[in-house]
Amino acid sequence: MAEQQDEFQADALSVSERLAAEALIVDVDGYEGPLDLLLTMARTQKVDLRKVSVLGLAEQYLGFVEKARHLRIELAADYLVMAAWLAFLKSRLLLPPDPADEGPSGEDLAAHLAFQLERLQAMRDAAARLMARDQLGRDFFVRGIPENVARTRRVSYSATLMDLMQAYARLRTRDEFRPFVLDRDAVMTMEEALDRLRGLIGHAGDWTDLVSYLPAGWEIDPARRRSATAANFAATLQLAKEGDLEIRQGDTFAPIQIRKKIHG
Amino acid sequence: MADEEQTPAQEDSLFEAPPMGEQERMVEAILFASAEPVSVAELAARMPHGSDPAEALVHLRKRYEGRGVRVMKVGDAWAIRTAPDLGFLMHKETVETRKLSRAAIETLAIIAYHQPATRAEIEDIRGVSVSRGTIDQLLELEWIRFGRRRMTPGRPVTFVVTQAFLDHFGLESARDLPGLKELRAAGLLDNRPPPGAGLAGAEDEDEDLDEADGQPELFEE
Amino acid sequence: MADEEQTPAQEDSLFEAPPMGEQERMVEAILFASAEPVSVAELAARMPHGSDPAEALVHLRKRYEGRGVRVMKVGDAWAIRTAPDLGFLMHKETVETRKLSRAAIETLAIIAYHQPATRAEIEDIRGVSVSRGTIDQLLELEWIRFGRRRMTPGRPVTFVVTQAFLDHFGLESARDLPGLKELRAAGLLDNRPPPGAGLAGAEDEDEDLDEADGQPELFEE
Repeated sequence: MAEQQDEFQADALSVSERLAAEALIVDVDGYEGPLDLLLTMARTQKVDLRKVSVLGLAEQYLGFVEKARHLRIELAADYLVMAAWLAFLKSRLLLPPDPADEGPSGEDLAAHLAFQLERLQAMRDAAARLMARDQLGRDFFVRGIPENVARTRRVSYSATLMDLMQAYARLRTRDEFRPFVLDRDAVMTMEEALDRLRGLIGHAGDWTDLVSYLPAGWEIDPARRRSATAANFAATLQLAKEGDLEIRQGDTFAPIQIRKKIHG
Repeated sequence: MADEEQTPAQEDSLFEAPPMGEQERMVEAILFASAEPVSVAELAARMPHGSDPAEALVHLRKRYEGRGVRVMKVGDAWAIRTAPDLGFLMHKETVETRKLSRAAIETLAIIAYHQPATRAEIEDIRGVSVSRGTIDQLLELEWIRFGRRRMTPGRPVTFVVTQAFLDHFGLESARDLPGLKELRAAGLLDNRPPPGAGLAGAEDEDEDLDEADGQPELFEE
Repeated sequence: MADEEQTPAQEDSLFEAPPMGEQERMVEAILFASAEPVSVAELAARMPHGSDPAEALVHLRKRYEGRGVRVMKVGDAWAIRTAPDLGFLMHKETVETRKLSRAAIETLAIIAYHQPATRAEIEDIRGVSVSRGTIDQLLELEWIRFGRRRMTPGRPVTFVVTQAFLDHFGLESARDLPGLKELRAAGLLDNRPPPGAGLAGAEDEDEDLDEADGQPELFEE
């Protein structure tokens, strides 16, 4: 987009319009996104939303983005996405339709944007009319002394859907932190390792690498290998403490070796 | 009470239903005693066998026209509420309600007018994502609840408004939402897919039709 | 809704008191909405200047003679109460509601999301054993019932939720319960990723949930 053309456009705007456009930029945090901003701009055209000029609107919006760039105001990504789309729409509206082109026509896209703006405005109006209605607890009121008089007592347990969902959410989040169901088959307890080692060390008279005591298959999966190694190591410490086993390690990080202690 | 002869026929009761004047008194007493709207079915369950609470309600409603309290229809239930023009007398009773954000109010309106509405549809109309907590707040107020899942890919949940919503805004049904007819006539409640979205839209609309059927209490003609 | 022409509220005596018919309406609305009986002095304080609540009360009391409710003097204050002969209608109102225990609500949630669920599965998810009383309570409430036995060793019984459950929670089917992703979107779940989840995003977790259910009829795509 040529800078010069942009300047020219800015000049073409009246002073008040320019002030309004600048106010829009400074106030951009006050808008709920590009559609909201476009709706505000469309209203400055001071016509029925049905008759809004989408081309004019696209130009106004692109001018706005350009001006924000000049003022070094960072616009959120969705404003820039909308700008890109409007630039595309503008070219579609200005260029003669290419018969080879398959996509929707510029008119269709413009009509949909106009529809979106009109619909958003309609929902805002509807929301305003809804909130302007007489409201319970403000304009009209329920019975102040509901008579729950009778004495036949029956206990009924209540729970709301929120309670139910929150309970489930609580359980599921806890699951994420402690997935015990799935973990179980990747975990070897010290007791299990102790039982296994007690049976195995009798057969090995000589120094043997601790790693070779891992159960078959457990050395492949990292989670299982980690768990089994830790359990086996703890078990060897226990057996050494009981006096059934000797442990040695040649150097830092060297393999840990164990052998059955010869009694007597 | 000259209604004696109008007493509806009983299929299986040994006893005659009470005269309509008495039934009207009963409905009056039950509605006065309850802060919550009471459904016709519950009225019937509590009144003597063979009673016709629906007819009694017609009489009762007429009786309270122009009075300080009035008989109001809320969905398929009924309640007595003070006349809105007397709200100024009630400052003592006014409960300070949490101020709803503009996002929450618009989301509520979109759900009410488009129901059942998915989160994606709300976001499409507002042009921004629905912030965390907005839906939560409306659920907590019990103004919206989960409706049927939409039979589209992802089977998104939908939201619909509740009886408490109708009660709060003094609406007999969601059909009575202000301006609903005009909005519909103007096509502003159509679920119009953006051009170029392909044929997927056609099937969606069929599903919408089914959904609407599933909620006769809200949008039937 | 608002009746413009009825705009009342004249505090200063420059204006005449409202007509007696209006005063009667006001007393009616105040007595209806007040949480406690209201004295004549308080009525006078709340009504427009120059009103005569004592006289309005006489009219109102007469109007309610023989109706389903009546205007009664309680000490030196006034209240609207059910006619004594209709007290029998108030029986249903007596249910005392209590909150479900956390164990019960969690068990119910698991059954609702994972049905049919066995006791062992419930215990697996909750991480603690499920007491017999909890299951009994849910059965008694008719929110769960026995499903088919599982064709696994021991042939354990399963539990499923009932129509009464769906009615109570305002659901059209168990399928309409929101999934993990939707719970999270509604702010009911922490958005923290599980430790060590690495690249597995929220989508994956949802799929895990669906798969874990093993319930094509509930969570099918």
